[in-house]
Amino acid sequence: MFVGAVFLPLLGSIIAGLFGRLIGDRAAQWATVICMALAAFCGLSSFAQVAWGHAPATVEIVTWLDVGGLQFSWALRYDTLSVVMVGMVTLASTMIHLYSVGYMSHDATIPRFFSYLSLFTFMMLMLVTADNLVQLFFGWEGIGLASYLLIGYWYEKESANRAAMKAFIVNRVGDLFFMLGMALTFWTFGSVEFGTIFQGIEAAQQVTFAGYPVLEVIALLLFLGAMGKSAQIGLHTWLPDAMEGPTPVSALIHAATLVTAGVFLMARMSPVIEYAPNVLGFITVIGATTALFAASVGMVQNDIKRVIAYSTCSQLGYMFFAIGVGAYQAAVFHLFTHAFFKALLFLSAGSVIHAMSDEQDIRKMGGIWKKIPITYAMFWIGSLALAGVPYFAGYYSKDFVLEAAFAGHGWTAKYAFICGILAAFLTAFYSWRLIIMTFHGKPRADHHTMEHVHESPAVMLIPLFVLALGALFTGAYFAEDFVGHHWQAFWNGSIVNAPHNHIMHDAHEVPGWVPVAPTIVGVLGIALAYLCYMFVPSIPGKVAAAVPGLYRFLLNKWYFDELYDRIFVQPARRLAQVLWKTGDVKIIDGMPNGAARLTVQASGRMVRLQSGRVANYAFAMIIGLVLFVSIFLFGVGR
Amino acid sequence: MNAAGFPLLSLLTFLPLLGAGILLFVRGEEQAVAANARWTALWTSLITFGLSLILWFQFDKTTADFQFVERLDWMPEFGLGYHMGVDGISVLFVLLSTALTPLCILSSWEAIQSRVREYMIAFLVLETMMIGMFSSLDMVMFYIFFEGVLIPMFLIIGVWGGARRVYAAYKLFLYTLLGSLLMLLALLALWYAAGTTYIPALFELRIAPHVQVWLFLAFFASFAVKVPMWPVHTWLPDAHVEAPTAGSVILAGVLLKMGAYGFLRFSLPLLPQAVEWFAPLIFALSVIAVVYTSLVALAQEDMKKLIAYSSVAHMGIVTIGIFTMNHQGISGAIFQMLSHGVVSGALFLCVGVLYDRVHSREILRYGGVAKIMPVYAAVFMLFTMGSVALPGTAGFPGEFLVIVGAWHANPWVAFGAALGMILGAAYMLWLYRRVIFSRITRDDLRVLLDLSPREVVTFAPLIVLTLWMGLYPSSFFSFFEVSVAALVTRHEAAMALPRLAGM
Amino acid sequence: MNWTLILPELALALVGLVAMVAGVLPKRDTTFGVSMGVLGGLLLAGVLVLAQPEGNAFGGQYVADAFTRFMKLLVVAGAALGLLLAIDWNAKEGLSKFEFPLLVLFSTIGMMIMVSANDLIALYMGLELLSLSLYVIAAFNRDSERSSEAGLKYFVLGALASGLLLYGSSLIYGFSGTTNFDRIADAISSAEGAPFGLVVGLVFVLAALAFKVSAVPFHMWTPDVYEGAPTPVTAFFASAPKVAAIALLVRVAAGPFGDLVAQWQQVIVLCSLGSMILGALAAIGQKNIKRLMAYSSIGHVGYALMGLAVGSELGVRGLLLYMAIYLFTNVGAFAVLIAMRRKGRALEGIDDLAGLGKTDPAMALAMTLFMLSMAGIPPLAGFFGKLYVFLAAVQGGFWTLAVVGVLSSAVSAYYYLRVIKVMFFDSGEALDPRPASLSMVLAGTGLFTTFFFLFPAPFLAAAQAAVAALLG
Amino acid sequence: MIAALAFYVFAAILIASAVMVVTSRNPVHSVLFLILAFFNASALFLLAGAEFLAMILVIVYVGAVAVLFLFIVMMLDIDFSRLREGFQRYAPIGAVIGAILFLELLFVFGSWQFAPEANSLRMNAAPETGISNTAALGQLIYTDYIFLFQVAGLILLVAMIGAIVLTLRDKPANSRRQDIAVQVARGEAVTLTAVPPRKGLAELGIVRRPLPAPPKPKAIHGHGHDDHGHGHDNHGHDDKHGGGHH
Amino acid sequence: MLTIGLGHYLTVSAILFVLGIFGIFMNRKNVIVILMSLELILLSVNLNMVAFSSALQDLTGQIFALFVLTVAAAEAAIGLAILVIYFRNRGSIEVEDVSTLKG
Repeated sequence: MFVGAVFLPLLGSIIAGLFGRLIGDRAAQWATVICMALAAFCGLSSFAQVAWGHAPATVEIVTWLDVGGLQFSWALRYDTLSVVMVGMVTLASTMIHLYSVGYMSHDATIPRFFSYLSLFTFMMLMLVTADNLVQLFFGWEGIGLASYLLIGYWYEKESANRAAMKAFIVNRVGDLFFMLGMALTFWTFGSVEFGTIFQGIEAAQQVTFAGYPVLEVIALLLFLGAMGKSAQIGLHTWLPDAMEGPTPVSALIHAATLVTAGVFLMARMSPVIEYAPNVLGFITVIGATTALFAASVGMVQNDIKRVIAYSTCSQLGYMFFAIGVGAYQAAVFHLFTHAFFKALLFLSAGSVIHAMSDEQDIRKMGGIWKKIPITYAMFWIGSLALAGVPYFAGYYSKDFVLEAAFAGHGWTAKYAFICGILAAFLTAFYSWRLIIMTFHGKPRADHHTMEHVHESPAVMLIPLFVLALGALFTGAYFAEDFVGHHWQAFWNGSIVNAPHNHIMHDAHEVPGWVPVAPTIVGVLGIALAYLCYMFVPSIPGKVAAAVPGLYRFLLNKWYFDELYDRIFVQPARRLAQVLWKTGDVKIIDGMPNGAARLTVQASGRMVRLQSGRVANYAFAMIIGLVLFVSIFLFGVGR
Repeated sequence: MNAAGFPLLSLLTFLPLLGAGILLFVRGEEQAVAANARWTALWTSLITFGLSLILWFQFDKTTADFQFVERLDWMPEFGLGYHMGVDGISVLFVLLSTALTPLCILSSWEAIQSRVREYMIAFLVLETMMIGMFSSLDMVMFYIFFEGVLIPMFLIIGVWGGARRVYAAYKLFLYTLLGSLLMLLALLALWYAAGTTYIPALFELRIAPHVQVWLFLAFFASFAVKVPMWPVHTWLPDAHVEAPTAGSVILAGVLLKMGAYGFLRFSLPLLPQAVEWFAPLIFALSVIAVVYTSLVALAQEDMKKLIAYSSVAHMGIVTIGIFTMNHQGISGAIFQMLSHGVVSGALFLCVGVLYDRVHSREILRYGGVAKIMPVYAAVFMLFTMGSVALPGTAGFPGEFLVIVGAWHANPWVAFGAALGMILGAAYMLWLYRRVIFSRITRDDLRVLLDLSPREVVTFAPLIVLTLWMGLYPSSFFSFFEVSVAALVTRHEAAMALPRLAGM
Repeated sequence: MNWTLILPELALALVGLVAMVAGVLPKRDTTFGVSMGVLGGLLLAGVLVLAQPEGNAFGGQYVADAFTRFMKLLVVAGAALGLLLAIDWNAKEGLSKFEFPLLVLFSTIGMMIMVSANDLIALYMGLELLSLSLYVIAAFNRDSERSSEAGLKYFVLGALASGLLLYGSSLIYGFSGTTNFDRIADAISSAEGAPFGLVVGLVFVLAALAFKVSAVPFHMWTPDVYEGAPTPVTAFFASAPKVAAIALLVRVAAGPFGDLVAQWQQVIVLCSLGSMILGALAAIGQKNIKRLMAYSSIGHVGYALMGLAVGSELGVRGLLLYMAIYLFTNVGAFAVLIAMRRKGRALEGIDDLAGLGKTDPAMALAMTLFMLSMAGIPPLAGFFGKLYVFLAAVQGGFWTLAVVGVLSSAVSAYYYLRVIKVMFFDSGEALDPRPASLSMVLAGTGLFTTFFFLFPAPFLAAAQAAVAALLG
Repeated sequence: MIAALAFYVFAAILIASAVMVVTSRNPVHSVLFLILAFFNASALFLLAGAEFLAMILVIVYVGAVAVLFLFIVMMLDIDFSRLREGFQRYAPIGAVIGAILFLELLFVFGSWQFAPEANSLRMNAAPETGISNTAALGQLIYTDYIFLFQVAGLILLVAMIGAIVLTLRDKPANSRRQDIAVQVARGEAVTLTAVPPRKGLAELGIVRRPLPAPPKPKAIHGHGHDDHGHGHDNHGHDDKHGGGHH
Repeated sequence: MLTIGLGHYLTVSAILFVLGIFGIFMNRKNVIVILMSLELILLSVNLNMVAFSSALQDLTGQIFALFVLTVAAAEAAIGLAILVIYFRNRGSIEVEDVSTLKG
């Protein structure tokens, strides 16, 4: 069962990938779907067994590496944290597989797509069930690869290729620190296996590295790694671009799973980062800033998927500042609920796009809600959950995150709380801006497109229903377990709070206005959106005209891409040219070539002495003779 | 005598030479000669490979001693002998050589149409030299094989190479020759000091630190060129670009390893103080190599040149690993050498596949190959990922261990080495994107055929190896685990001595 | 005892006289017969040298020991191979005269006397017997301007060198009152320090011998003479006489003047350095392959002299091995040069080798081996030659020599490679079929060059014995 | 006293004539001065007691070698007018080098010392009395030095072979042989004709190629001098020197 | 002063030697002069030999000189023979013309 949950997707991937052409599109896609479904079954049952049955387990497969004390295995670690992820991932993935059957039905290379999708799921499962950092890194890079393949799935599109490369390379920046973090972890704990690491925390608290507590450094490095994967501010630039992939990919990877890997890593390493207070502060600031930043950018974007992508980015910010204040459980809880409602949103968006003949610009939509009512309803459910409207899944998690932030210590927590509230407002605003611009108002698409608007087939709608259920009820259902009073029993030690960390308790003790605040700002945001886009549609234009600088700043995503282009990409390119044309060709090659030329010149000069004249030759001999005689007589060289 | 019961290593070494000797006497029609030459060479190399598998199965992994040892007197009055043997460090390189050669021959099957017989002779001689170098335990023999490699390589590049082949062949030859000759002086000095050329006997030598410095520099001159390290790397891109595909494969797969192997065989055990003394320099050069050549690779327009530069960067990782002087670093370096042999060899084969069809290596000339050659695209992707050290492929364990080891030596070095990860991803993916992805823009690309069965056979072992080494690297690490441990222990003991004396 | 000891020379002289009479009497062309006779004589001499007892003759003017045996065998082999190379070539060039083998034979006698000389007068006589023969055969193609110019240059400079030798000999004689090497050694050991007259005499003698081995700065004649002389003559020049002259140089330096090692060492070191550098550099731009070989031979002399410069037993042994290896490699290379003939016309340009790899792979392979061997690439014989002298240099602490040697051999690899490049990378027309005699020489020397590493022991042992006899 | 005086006289003439050998413009004069130098050297030998050598020098050298030189000089029919004046371009350096060599030799000779045991090391001490120099030499040459004496014979043989092989023209097609029948039968058609100087060489087998153009005279040189030194067609000049052997 | 010793002979011989060398490398005239200069060098050698022979009261020097004379004669013969064939081919024996082989 444990093994099946992880490896069935791989099986599906191999079937579709290697034999796809042999067995045909349909067989390939259904093979993967069936494998996924079985995996989901396994995943859910292991969830039941481990999380509710409190029976964590570790499945050793085989030793991977054993070099001079650095030893780790391929092993599946099933504890509550893992199974939460496993269950969520397998379920979401199954739904998305199913959805893809409909969504990708006109694609030319269906087996390839399903193979990638299953491969991705496998890698993600490897990540979450990893028993050691290296295996986690395997999954980590594996999902990077799968994401690269999926973003660049339509490889004939230049923009898709560029986005795929960008995703991979930006992720690699984070991976670099992850790798270094692993190195330091090994040298600190003598192992990269979680069990050993967690046991060694006590001893490691005294250790310093270059004058800093080693745990802080490890935590920092790992967090820098997580930043890349989870698209935190600074390394977020790949995420919006990644929307070049097919929509199911966005739903699976860039909402439910891949981007949350960073959060998972932090939660997994909670025993370590608990003892890195400074880094926790840093995480809080980064997370909070991301939440606000992404929400602000999301306000003005016009691509339906990009808006949701920035929303994802923003929600990831929430998760991170939850971690930053020590409420790992809250982060995971938000991750969990977010997976459902964000996947729902993406898939609904996909449904819209499907309906609109692959149009993604919301300025060219509008007035379609009656034609695709189910999708419209799903979009509402997702948005309500996202905005944190009470009793939807997002409400519970987001609320608790904000409460924890409020309860957290230090200015960073306060900063996070303020950013979180602001972001909650913006979230509600842009969500309804999206809904209104997409579904309401006058149709802005051309006639031809409008005629073709239709509801998606059942195979796409069923997953929407399932996810909608999640978006509706997971919050209420799991709140007690994840962050409520049963949390200690539920997590069963898979997430560790240090003895000095009372956040889980404190978060429940916040003043009464705090839990209500998000709801209030959410409703305000919704109202504002209605005002601006439904009732007085001229406002946005006026506002944009009033503060053109700010508008452009937001529209251009705070100019991050341009900045990176200016300070990294362009200089690197130019440097590359210089190093090659000047460094290698001129200088480095110039040395041997120059030496060769000098040699040839010397040769020419030497040969010119060979004048062909006997008298000169005799003269040379005599000079040599006199020289040697002189050496002896006058002791030259003695 | 040894575990095999017969002089296995000598047999391995000279069997290809025998094959070459047979080829010398092949007579007849040109076509028939060519066919005969191909088959003879293939069978010779396959038999060699088959025999070399004995090493894989019978190698005793629990000892750091040399195994399969053969000893014969050769020039006893000079202390020279014929000594063959492998330890954990070298055994896998022998296998790498024997494994890659048949693949190279296979890959040249159709690509080489002129002077096939001579080509095959050159390749078999090359194989002899490679195997001999890795299995010789006598430093003069080592030198002979080390240097002898140049002869067939010079011809392979010069005769069957591209447009600037003469320049490239010269550069390869003279660059490496100059370096090796300086090493020869160091070998002679060691020979004089030890009175013998038996390498294990040299390990007993205690060399004064200031002498070590000079010896190290002399060795360095040779090995650094061969590795190649920055800034003596420029021969490599030229050689790679001009060499025929199989030549590039061997060059990247085995020849580059000779330098690093030399460091492991001579510099580390013999010159501990100097190694310690020069390690920062090596680190600096290696980090520069990693960053610099990765950047340069980014600017390349020629597929082979790009991969060649990536080789320099990868070998930079190797040298970092070697000079970390800890178990992880050295093991990682060795593994990285092996994996680089497989992966970059495979990448050159990939380039060769396209080159055979289109006769161009210009990156911008291609595009959209995935559409017409999906199998090829998948294979290429695998090796690309191997090259960027994706976990699960051969590239990862080595690089990871080197970074782990380097962190211990100096975190900034680890950081520099890890920077290669980013840049490596950048240039490899760029290459992949330009060649394999995008839209097909040229009509002549539309008619390309996907991999032929022969090519699939060529790639299959490399694919298996790439995954195997990535997923279950232990089966390789176990070979040199003990030897590396012994090496590190010896180094630490040697370093402890003068300190004790100083106290 | 006297006459039995010089049996090889005596037999050779008798063969020569008989051959001369046999050559001049019949009306028809007797060249081939005389050549065969001379070859037979050389073979006989070789056998006799092998069987030669050790000892002194004629009051110590003549000495026979392991050293002379080693060197004489090389000399005889070189002469025989050189003659073998010449027969066909001369016939094709219209130089078929029976005097040629005779002159080779007489020069061989001269060389043998040189090698065995233990007296300044014997040294001089042997040297002159050799030189006079060489002057003549350098100009042997008397209708060629180049050949006669080569002869003239060689003669003028050679005579000057003889003059220097004699002047130096006279000073040595004046100092020590004797011309016998053993007695000179006694005289030197009895003297305090290094008297000026003696040392200057020594320098003069060394200069003359350096001329004969064409060491810098007494090398100037070499390229011109090598280029101008008929190719087989050049082949001969570059092999046997060089070995004999080296033998003489070693004998003089190590024998009578062994006590003055500190003095002559400086000269030899400078000569060696200069020769290596010049040999490496000057050949680079050459287009005529004979000229290239001339510069190459200068370089090789530099390496060989390195062994002498070190002045140790190991060094001299390295030198002897170096010369042995050089001799065979060189003869092999010249065999290729001699085979360079297209449409009946002899060729000398490096570019004329173009395409040989395709048109005559066997010969191209052989030439490749010779070139690489000369460049010192293992596992070919030339590498071992260099190995031994470098080892000696390192052992003696002569780092300058060793490093310069290493660098110059890297540089010289460039032009050796160029020959290979032309053969394999360029394309050209086929050469005329090569005669059987050349194939034989090629096969023999090629096998020697390639497989020397398999059986170095006998050579090492012989060289060791020779050194032991010399330095005893 | 007289011996000393004689030494100085002979040495002075010897050196003077040696200088003339080197510096004379006309090779014929050089040869003649060389002969003079040999005579004087022979006298110096006599003064030193080497009677046999003195005789040999006169008989062999002057009688054979020097005359051979003279013969060749004349036979080669050198265009003396074209012979270049003066010395090589590097004459100043050359002079310095030569001077250094000379001074070094003088220095060596000035501080000449014999080996301490030179006397006991001698192999062929000169007989005290009763035997002439010639006889003493003869006794040595035919006994101890018989080997080298034979080698000397070989050397002369080689010289002979060499000279013959190089210069002997075996039956060239156009050489004139005496054919008595033709001679007897010759008619008026064959008559003696005057051959212009040097044109007859072709019939002797000496092919004269056109000489390379003389280097352009440097501007500093006087005009007349150039004409005199390099004039190509100055027949009168030619005849004066070159006509000797017609 | 007026007694003639070894030094006088050696000095004369040194002068002759240097003159001979000058004759070889300074002259621009013709090759025959070079050959004559060689004769001068040999003469100086012989003078040396004889002087040492007489100073040492040893006949070896004279024997050496005798051989030198013999060989010199042979050498002159060969030299002149080469000169003749050179002249036949080239039509000149000017020193500076003997330079087609160079480089």
